[in-house]
Formats: sequence, C-alpha cells, structure tokens
Amino acid sequence: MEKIYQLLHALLPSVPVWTVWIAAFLIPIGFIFGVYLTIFAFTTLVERKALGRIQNRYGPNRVGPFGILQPMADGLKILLKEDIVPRAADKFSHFLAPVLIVVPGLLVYLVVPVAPGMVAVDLKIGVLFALAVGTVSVIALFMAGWASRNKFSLLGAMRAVAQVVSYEVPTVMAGVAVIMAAGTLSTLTIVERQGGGILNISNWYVFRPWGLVGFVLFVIGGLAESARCPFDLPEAESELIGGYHTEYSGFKFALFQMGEYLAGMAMAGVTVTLFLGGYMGPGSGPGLVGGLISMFWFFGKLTGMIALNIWIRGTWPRLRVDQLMGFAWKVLLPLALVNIVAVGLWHFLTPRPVAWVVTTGWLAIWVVVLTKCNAGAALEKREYRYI
Amino acid sequence: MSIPLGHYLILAAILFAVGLAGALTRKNAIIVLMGIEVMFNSAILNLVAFWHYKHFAVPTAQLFAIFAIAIAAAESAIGLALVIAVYRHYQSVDVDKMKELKG
Amino acid sequence: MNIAFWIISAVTVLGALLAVTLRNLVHCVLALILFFIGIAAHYFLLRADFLGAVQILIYVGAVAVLILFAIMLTHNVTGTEGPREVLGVKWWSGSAIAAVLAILLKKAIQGDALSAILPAGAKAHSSAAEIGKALVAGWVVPLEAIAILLTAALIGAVVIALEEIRKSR
Amino acid sequence: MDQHLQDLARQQWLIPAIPLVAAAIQSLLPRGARKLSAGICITGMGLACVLALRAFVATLGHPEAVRAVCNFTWFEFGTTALQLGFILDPLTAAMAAMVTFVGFWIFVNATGYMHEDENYTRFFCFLSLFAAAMLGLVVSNNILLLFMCWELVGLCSYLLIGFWYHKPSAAAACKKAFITTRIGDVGFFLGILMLFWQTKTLNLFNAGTGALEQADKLAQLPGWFGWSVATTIAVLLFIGAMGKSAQFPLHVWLPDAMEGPTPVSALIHAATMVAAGVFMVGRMFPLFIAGGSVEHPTFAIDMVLYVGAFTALFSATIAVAQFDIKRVLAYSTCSQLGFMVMALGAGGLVPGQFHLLTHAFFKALLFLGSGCVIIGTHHEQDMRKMGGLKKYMPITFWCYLAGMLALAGVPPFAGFFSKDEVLLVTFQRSKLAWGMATFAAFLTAFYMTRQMFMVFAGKWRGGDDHGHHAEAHGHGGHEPHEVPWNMWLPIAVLSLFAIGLGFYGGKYAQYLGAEEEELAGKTLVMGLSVAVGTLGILLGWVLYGRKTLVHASDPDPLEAKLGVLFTCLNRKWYVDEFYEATIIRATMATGTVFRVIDKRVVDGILHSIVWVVRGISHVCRLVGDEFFINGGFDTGCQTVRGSGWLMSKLQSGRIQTYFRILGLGTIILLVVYFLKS
Repeated sequence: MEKIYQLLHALLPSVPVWTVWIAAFLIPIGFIFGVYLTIFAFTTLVERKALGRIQNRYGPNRVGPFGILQPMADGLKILLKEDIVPRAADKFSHFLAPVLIVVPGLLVYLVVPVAPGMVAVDLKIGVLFALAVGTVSVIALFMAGWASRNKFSLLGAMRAVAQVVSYEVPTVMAGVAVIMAAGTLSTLTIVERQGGGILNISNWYVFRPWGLVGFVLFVIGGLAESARCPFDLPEAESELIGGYHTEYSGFKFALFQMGEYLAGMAMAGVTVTLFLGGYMGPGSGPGLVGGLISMFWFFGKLTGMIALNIWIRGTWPRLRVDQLMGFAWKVLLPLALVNIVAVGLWHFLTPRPVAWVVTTGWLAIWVVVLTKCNAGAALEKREYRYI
Repeated sequence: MSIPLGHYLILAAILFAVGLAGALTRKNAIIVLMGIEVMFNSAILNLVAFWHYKHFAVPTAQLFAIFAIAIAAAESAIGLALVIAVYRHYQSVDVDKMKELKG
Repeated sequence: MNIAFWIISAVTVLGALLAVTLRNLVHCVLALILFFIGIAAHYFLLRADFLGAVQILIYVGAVAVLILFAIMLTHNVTGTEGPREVLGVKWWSGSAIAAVLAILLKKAIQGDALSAILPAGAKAHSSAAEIGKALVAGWVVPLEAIAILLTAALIGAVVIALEEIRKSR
Repeated sequence: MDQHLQDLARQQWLIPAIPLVAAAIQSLLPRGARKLSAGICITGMGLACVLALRAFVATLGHPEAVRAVCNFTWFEFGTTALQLGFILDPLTAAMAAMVTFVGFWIFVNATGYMHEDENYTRFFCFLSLFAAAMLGLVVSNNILLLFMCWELVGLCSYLLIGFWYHKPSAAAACKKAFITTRIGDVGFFLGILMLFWQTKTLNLFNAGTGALEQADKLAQLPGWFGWSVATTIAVLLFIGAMGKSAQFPLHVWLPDAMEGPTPVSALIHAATMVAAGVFMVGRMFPLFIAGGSVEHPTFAIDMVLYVGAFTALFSATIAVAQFDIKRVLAYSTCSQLGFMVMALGAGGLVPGQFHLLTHAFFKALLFLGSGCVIIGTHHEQDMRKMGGLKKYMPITFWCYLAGMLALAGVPPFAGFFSKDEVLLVTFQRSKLAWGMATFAAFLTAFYMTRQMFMVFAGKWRGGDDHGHHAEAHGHGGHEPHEVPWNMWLPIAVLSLFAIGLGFYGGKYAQYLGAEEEELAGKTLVMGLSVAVGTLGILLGWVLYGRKTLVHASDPDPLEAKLGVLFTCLNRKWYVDEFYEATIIRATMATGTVFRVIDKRVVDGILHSIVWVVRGISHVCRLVGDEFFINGGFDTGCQTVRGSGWLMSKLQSGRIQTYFRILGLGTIILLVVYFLKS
C-alpha cells in the first residue's frame, strides 16, 4: 500500500495528497474485489460443471456458450429474490451476520502476495494476521445460526463453531512449522524463501518432508474451516436442511455462499503462499514480465487448489460428527505437533541428506503410530444376501 | 499532534471502570465474567501503552502482556466451567442466588 | 493518527459499555467482541502488531466462543434475561463505585507527570521475532509455567464441568 | 582391582534405582496393561539381580574382607553437611544378591498367583517399590538413608498387606503392621538421633570417621541407665529391629500380615521386610559388641540373645496349633527370626546372617509353595480342608518337601547347616538359650511334619463343605489341580537352593572375614540337633501320618492330647487379647483419667478463681458500683454481639458484595493517595 502511495505520488505530483491516499487505499481493494470476486463467480460455475462430470451429467450449459454466463444469471436471480426475515429472528444479528461473514475472507487476501512485492499490505505478522482474521468468521457463523431462531440453524451454527475452533488448532500448528523454517511471519518473505533451486520449484516447502505433512494438514484444516466437503456437517442438507443459513434467502444467502467460497479460496491462497511457493515458478521474478509470469504461477496454483477442492467435494463422503472431532484432536493435532519437532530436527541436522532421512523417518514413524492408534475396530465381514 | 500517554491511561481507566460496573451491577454470572475480562484487557492495554511510550526498545512488556493474556484465557476457561457447574447445581447463573457461604 | 485513536477509543468504550449493559446475553458477547477488536486495533496503533494478532486469535477466536458456548450450555439459548433491575441498590452502588473510581483514576493520571509523555518517535520495531527470542531465552521458565498453568486449567475446566455428569451416571 | 570395587560401590545405587524406576513407570501404566506391567517389574528385578550378582562376584574374588564406600553430600545446613552414601562389602553384596534373586522368582510366581486380580498393575508397581526400598536399605552406607528406606519398606508392606483393602481383616492387618513396626521405629529413630548427636555423622563407614568405626570410642562414653553410649544406641536400634523383624513382644503384626496376597507374604517373610531388622542388627553389629567381651557381654547383646531365644520358642509353640497353612509358616518365620537374632546375640554374626540367607531361600520356597497350594485348591487356606494333594500337585509337593526338610533341619538340607551353626554358637554363650532353641527346633520339625501330612497326605477333604449335594450335581471343578509353569518354576529353582546352599556355610564365614575356630561341643550340638529333628518328624508322623484326617471337621489329634493348652496355642497365647486388655485398655483408661483430672481439678481451679472474682464483684456491687460494672459489662457484651452480627452480615456469601467492598477499598486507597500528595 505504501509502495502504491509512493508510486502514485511520484507519478502525479500535482494531485492533492489526500486523493493519492484514497487512491492508494482503493487500488488494492479494487484489485482484490475485482479479481477474487470474478474468480469466485467462475468457481461456482466450474464447480457445478465439474461436479456434473463427476456425477455423469452435464452441469449448467444453457446460459451462453457452454453455460459460461451462468454466474451472471445466478447473480441476477438471487438479487431479484425476496429477502425473508423470520418474525422471531433477532433482526440486528440476522442482518449483520451475512455481512460479517464476507469480511474475514476478504481480509485474508490483504496479506497474500500475488507477485514479487505485490501484496496489499506487507504485514510483519502476515501469517498470524491471516490465521487470526480467519477465526472471526466463527462469530459470524454463530450470529447467523443464533439469530435465525431456528433449531436447525442453531445446531448448524454450533457444529460450525465447534468444527472451526477445533480445526483452527492443527491448522495454526501446521503454519507454525513454516514460520519456524522461514524464520519470519511475513508472507512476502516466506514466498521469497521458497524461490531459487531448480526452476524456482525445488525449494517449495511442500517438497520437504515436514512441508508435505504440513501441506496435507493445512489443506485438510482449510477444508474444515471453510466447511467444505467432506467437512460440510454444519450445512449437512440431509440432517440440518441448510445449517446456519437455513433462514436466509435472496442476497443474504448469496453473501453466505460468497463468504464460504471466499474463505475457501483464501485458505487455498494461504496454502499456496505457505507451501506451494506462492508466485514462485519458472520465470517468475521482479519486473513487468517476471511479475506477469509470477501472477500466472500464483493464480495457476490457486486454480489448482480450487480444482483440488472441487475434486475432493465430488468424490468424498461426509464425515460423522464424532469422526470429525476425533480426527482433529487425535490425528491432526498430534501430527502437527510432531511436525513442529520435525522442523526443529530439519533445522539443526546437517548435512542435508541426514536431515532428510531423519525427518522423514521421524514423521513416518508417527504417521504409522497415529494410524495404528486411531484405527477403529475392524468392520466385521458382511455377507450380502442378494449378490 | 500525537496522542500523549495520558490519553491511553485514561482510556484504560474508563474501560476498567466500565468493566467494574458490569461486574458489580449485573446478576448473570457470565456477564460478571465478561466484566472481569474487560478489566483484564484494560489493564493489558495500560501495559502496552507504557511499553510504547517508555520502553520501546525491549519487548518485555509485550511478553508480560502475552503472559497476562494466557492467564486471562485460563481464568475465563475455569470461570466458565465453574459457571456451568454452578448452573447444573442451582439451575441458575444468578450470582445473587449463590450465597451458600452467607454468614 | 489522532483520528484513528479517537475513533477506535470510541468503538472500544462503546463495545465495553454495551457488553455490560445490554439485556440480551448474546448481544452482550457480540459487543464484547467489538470491544476486543477495538483493543486489538489499539495494539496495532501502538505498533504491537503481534499482540494485536494474538488478541484477535485468543479473545475473539477462543474466549468469546467459549462464552458463547457457556451461554448455550446454560440453557439460555435466546439469551434473554429477566426484567431490568435498574434503580436497585445494587445497580446504584455498583455504578457509583465504578464512576467514583474512574474519576479518581482520571485525576490521578492527569495529576501525574507520566500523562504528558509523548511517543519517543523511535522507528525501532519490536517484532514477533524479538518476542520469540526473548521468550525462549530469558523468559523460558515463565513460558513453561504458563504452559503448565494452561494445561492445568484445561484439565481443571474439564473436570469441573464434567463432575456432575459423572455423578448422574 | 581396588579401583574396580570402588567403581562398583559408586554404581551400587543402580541396584535400588532400577526397581524404583520400574515402579515409577508402572504407576503411570493404565490398568489394562497387565503383561507390560509384570514384564517391567520382572525385567527391573532381573537387571537389579544381574548388577547385584556382579557386585557379589567381584567381592567374592577377594580372600580377605573388603569394603568400598561411596559417600556424597546430600545437603548442607550451617557447617554440617548431611551425607548419604552407598557401600559394597560382603554383607551387602550377599544380601543384595539374595534379595534380588529370591525377589525375582517371587515376582515370577506372582504373575501366576495374581492372575485373576484386576489390580494387577498396582500390585506389581508396589512390588517393585517394595524391592527398591529393601535394596536401598541393603546398599546404604548411611543410617539416615537406611532409615528412609526402612520406612519405605514399612509403607510398602502397609500397601501390600492391605492390597485387598476391601477385606476388613486386610485393612486391619495392614494398619496393625504399620503401627506395630512404627512403635519399634520410635526406638530406632531415637537411636539415630543419639548416634548423630554423639558422632556428628550418619555415615556408617567413612575412612575411619564413620559412626561404626567410632564404636569403640562410643563404648567409653556413659549413656543411659548406666550403659555406655554404644550400648544405649544398640538397645534403641534393636527396638526398631524388634518391630521390623517381629520379635516378641512386637511380633503380633507378622501373622496378621498373611492377609496380603501370598507372594507378598513370601517377600515380607523371606527377602525384604523381616530380613531388614536382622540385617540392620548385623550391619550395626559393631555397636552391639562394642565394650563387651565373651565373659562380660553388653546388655544390648544379652537382650538380643534372650529376646531371640524366647521368640524362637514362643512362636514355635504357637505354630503347632494353627490350621491356616500360611499362619503356620508365619509363626515359623517368627521362630526362625528368633534363631537369627539369637545367633547375633550370641556374637555370631556369621551364623545369623547365614541363617538369614538360607532361611530366605527355603521360606520363600515354602510361601510360594503354599501359594501354589492355595491356587491349586481354589483359594483354600485351611489345612483341615486340604489333604491328598500329593496326587494332584506332584511338583509342588516335591519342592515343598525340600523346603520343609530344610526348615526342619534335616541333613543335608540348607536349614540343617545354618541352624546347626546357630545352635553351636549359642551353646558357647548360654546353655539356657541353647536349650530353648533346641526345643524350638524340635517343635519346628514337628509342626512342619504336621503340615506336610495335613496338606499332602491322605485324601482330598476339600469337598466336605459342599457335601454329597455338590458331587451329586457333578461339580467336579473343585478338584485341586497342578499350578501353571510360572508358579512352579520359581519354587523348583528355590528348592535347589534349599537343598544345596547349606554346604557353603564355611565359605560364607570365610567370605565375611571370620576366622576359623574350633568350637566346643560341636558333636553334641549337632547330634542333638539331628536327634530333635528326627524326633519331631517322628512325632508328627505318629500323630498325623499314621492315620490322616478323613473329614475336615475331624478334631485335631493333638487337640485331644493337649486340651486347653492347644486352644491356648491356637489363640496365640492370647497375646492380642492381652494387648487389647492391657495396653489399649490402659491407654484409654489413661485418657479417661486425664479427662477426669481435667474436669475436676483444672476446671475446679478455674471455677474457684471465677467464684473468687465473682465474689469480689459481688462485693463491689454491694458497695455501690453496680451501675458502673454492670452497665459497662452489659454494654461491652452488646457491642461485641452487635459487631459480630454486623461482621456476619458482611459475610453475605454474595460475591458481588465482596467485589464492591474491594472497589470501595481501592477508592479509599486512591483518596489516601491524594491526601498524601
């Protein structure tokens, strides 16, 4: 932001300072809104089409060529729908919740760098900021469920809160591993640390034993925090109708959808930043061309992560509540803690091959132990009569 | 013109008083706890303000603030657990009804 | 940054006031969250970035949620309370004590030379890295003590809250 | 080589530390981890055993007695440093090897005995701790450390005797054991204090400055009752040993300790608890003999001699008339401990300790064997309801027979040699004690024969309870059966030692550094000893072997012969009842007396003072000060009451009221601040 301010100030010396200030504020905000909301819109389309393919059907294909204008039609439809507020609802909270749920999702993008130096604010505590802001969504979820005065909404909200709070812990711990390795909380620096090596690729943290584990943890935690399949219990249609947004319609409902998608994409963005080298890739670097290539890589990876999310959604069944909680506290959290130890080992062991062997061994042992410990009783062999 | 330290101190004092008023006047044990949280936070704000104005170079005050936050978190966890236990016993969280120890 | 201070202060005080005066418990918590965020903003303003993030992470993300859960668990789902007990002795005495205390504190602060201190204007930034180093270097024993305290509190809270369930079984 | 010993002494602490760590680990195990717990326990003991044997072998290589110590400062107060230390000398090495070895096999047996118990983990945790405490006691070169471990042994015995605490008798027994030994410990502690006071050190050996090395000096100093300091300390210490080693009159806890699981009994009777007392006396032996000679023995050593002799005889008589298989063994332990103590009292450190060793092996064997019998007969302890077990449990029978012959003193079993030496050394000192001991040996042979015949001979009488009814329904499950391998293997191993250990008596004496001397009356004593043993066995055969019991309800043949005396023996000479009637009654009576004194005398004095004051005030009132005094007093009372009432109002029980007062207090402080500035 300060860079933009300086740039504008240099380019337009005659303009009053306050306008430059405002412009410097607005440009990144506009960028974030423009880019990410567009991505959001097309993500919905891609998701529907991909799910359609996975489920052996076509998906939307009526509006525009290949149904490409479907998001516009959706948006128009939802804007025109009646906004219903239940009579018993807590009006204030009911109104505030959908607004509030979009905010954390958008705020996270502030610290996600898309190209060298191109981050809305290069906070010294960027990672922590992203994780901290993410927690605020809990409050919005709770408000929505509670204000609706609907038992399904409240149940969904309580599930959502419990789920998000539980998965927050392993996610943050997985992030801690990266912070330890990079020695900084700044997202920009973390991405820069992942540059170099072969084709700007080999130094990505995901290509480290602890990084791979952290990546898996982070992806799982991100899925759970944005309440996506297979962790979509808060809005499990078969049990809770629509969960916390049962009583929402019209544009407020759209805001909920948006908030969810934005949060999911934000988690994907943070994942890319922390583990997949952010904008790093062959050819990325400073300057205009390098910057464009960097942006290509970043958004390419982001799209890849989104595609992964969609893929998972299309192929995985939903977890049970007890499995959900057990998984967070009995598998992910211990693994995240073990992973932190692994980073410590990685840091202090020389030479590198030794570190590779020891860290991989350490993590492998624990993965096996945790799997063994958490393996449920083997299912009895069933005999089906009508085969 | 910059804000002098006194402003922060007075802000903290006001917040402290508000929290105290909440803790003193409300019947609901949970709100009493919330008032105590407000008081805690105002005290920590004081710490950070002093750090910013007087001891900017060393992070000790921040460490102290972190410890205080951790202890406050533990306190609220225990306090709420107690509230729940009391609720189970009295079917109420009204602090006026918890007077077993009356002399 | 003057305006920022005044706005944030107003929000913070408003949040605190609402938190202790609103009738609806859940609204109280929401106001309390506003207060917490205001405090966090103050930390950012005071350049204690790390502390601000910690404030949001712990208070908004954990403590507020804990309070919400407590409200839900005490069977007060709608969060409403009985009739307002204004004008009671309790209300007056409590408010009076708080008000007198605030006035006295204000007097004390204004009467002190400390109140006039201005920021040193130093550019030095106490970063998260410094805090981390201090935590594991000179302050490792308090850190461990806090760790033990938190563990004990965790177990204690579980035990206290579980006690009657076990009895009823 | 000396360096090697020094190193070993420095490593002595490992021997108790390993079981201790094992106990610590086991205490954290979940209840379900049965195999793991037992495994840790046995492994720990095995490792300790290996270490102890290593130390034992190292000391064995030396022709003369060796002693290596390792002292370190525990903490300092003022100028005095409190040292603790470990020792490696033949006494310790042999003892540690015995404790670990016997303990190991007892643990193995316990895995079988406790098989059905649900608190398996807790049991093995306690066992490990018990062994650790005993080993700490054995290797300590410091009377304070010894005392700490001593108390720990007491604690563990409490925990283990009361292991089945849901049984009232077990709960009572563990309390009894704890309190009775505690009475002795008072003496022990006084002895320690006196020792520290006189020598300014608690180390036993420390290159000439240790407490024991100053024993001769202490013998010159005057102590209590006209004894020397050394004798006084020795007497006090012996009181402690009497409690621990169950010497009359503090023997009452030992038979009751049978309430614990049988492996615990084996551990207490053979390897750990009771051996501690004898070992301690042996360890502190220089103090006992300091200042005395064969012609003029010290009081301490005389006391040891006669207490031992009396206990030997006394307990042997009781053992004759018991029906509980473990109780017979318990009284025989008492009796055998009497033998050991008596040997020490006769100045025979070597025979005493040797008898301790052999006895540990065969008594552990007998107890474990009785445990096997109990398990094999489905938790039957009454010998009248056994019988004919030879057919059902052949391995147990043969091992038990070895142990019985050893205890009865039949050559060439271990007990014969050690007991013979004990009798021989006693013969030199006191014909009276020797006579008592020989009679006790006769009784020992008799009651062991009685037990053998009752348990193993004849036909199975266990079904009598259920009568024909049960048999008619085909309840064949009550037949006794042989025990699994993990129970019979330990007794088989121990029986080898019960047979063969006696031949090493001479070597052991050499090992402890005693000179060879030709003692008078050797042939007479040995011959008589064999004779009484044979006589006892014969008598046992005559009474119990020729015609075994047929039904469980049949009267004991001896009962018919002895009549009232048998009942008297069966009730243990009424010692418990005597204590109940005397000491406990007396304590309560004293309490009553003091209460009466308090009420009548002290209160009386107070009341009279009150009356005097009242009278004076009466006079004052009469002379016209009624208004002042009366009014003033009433007002005072009112004020106190009123303020008390007010204060209790402050205690509203409402947290917010307290909170408000807190706020008010803060305001007041601030106001004070303003006023001051």
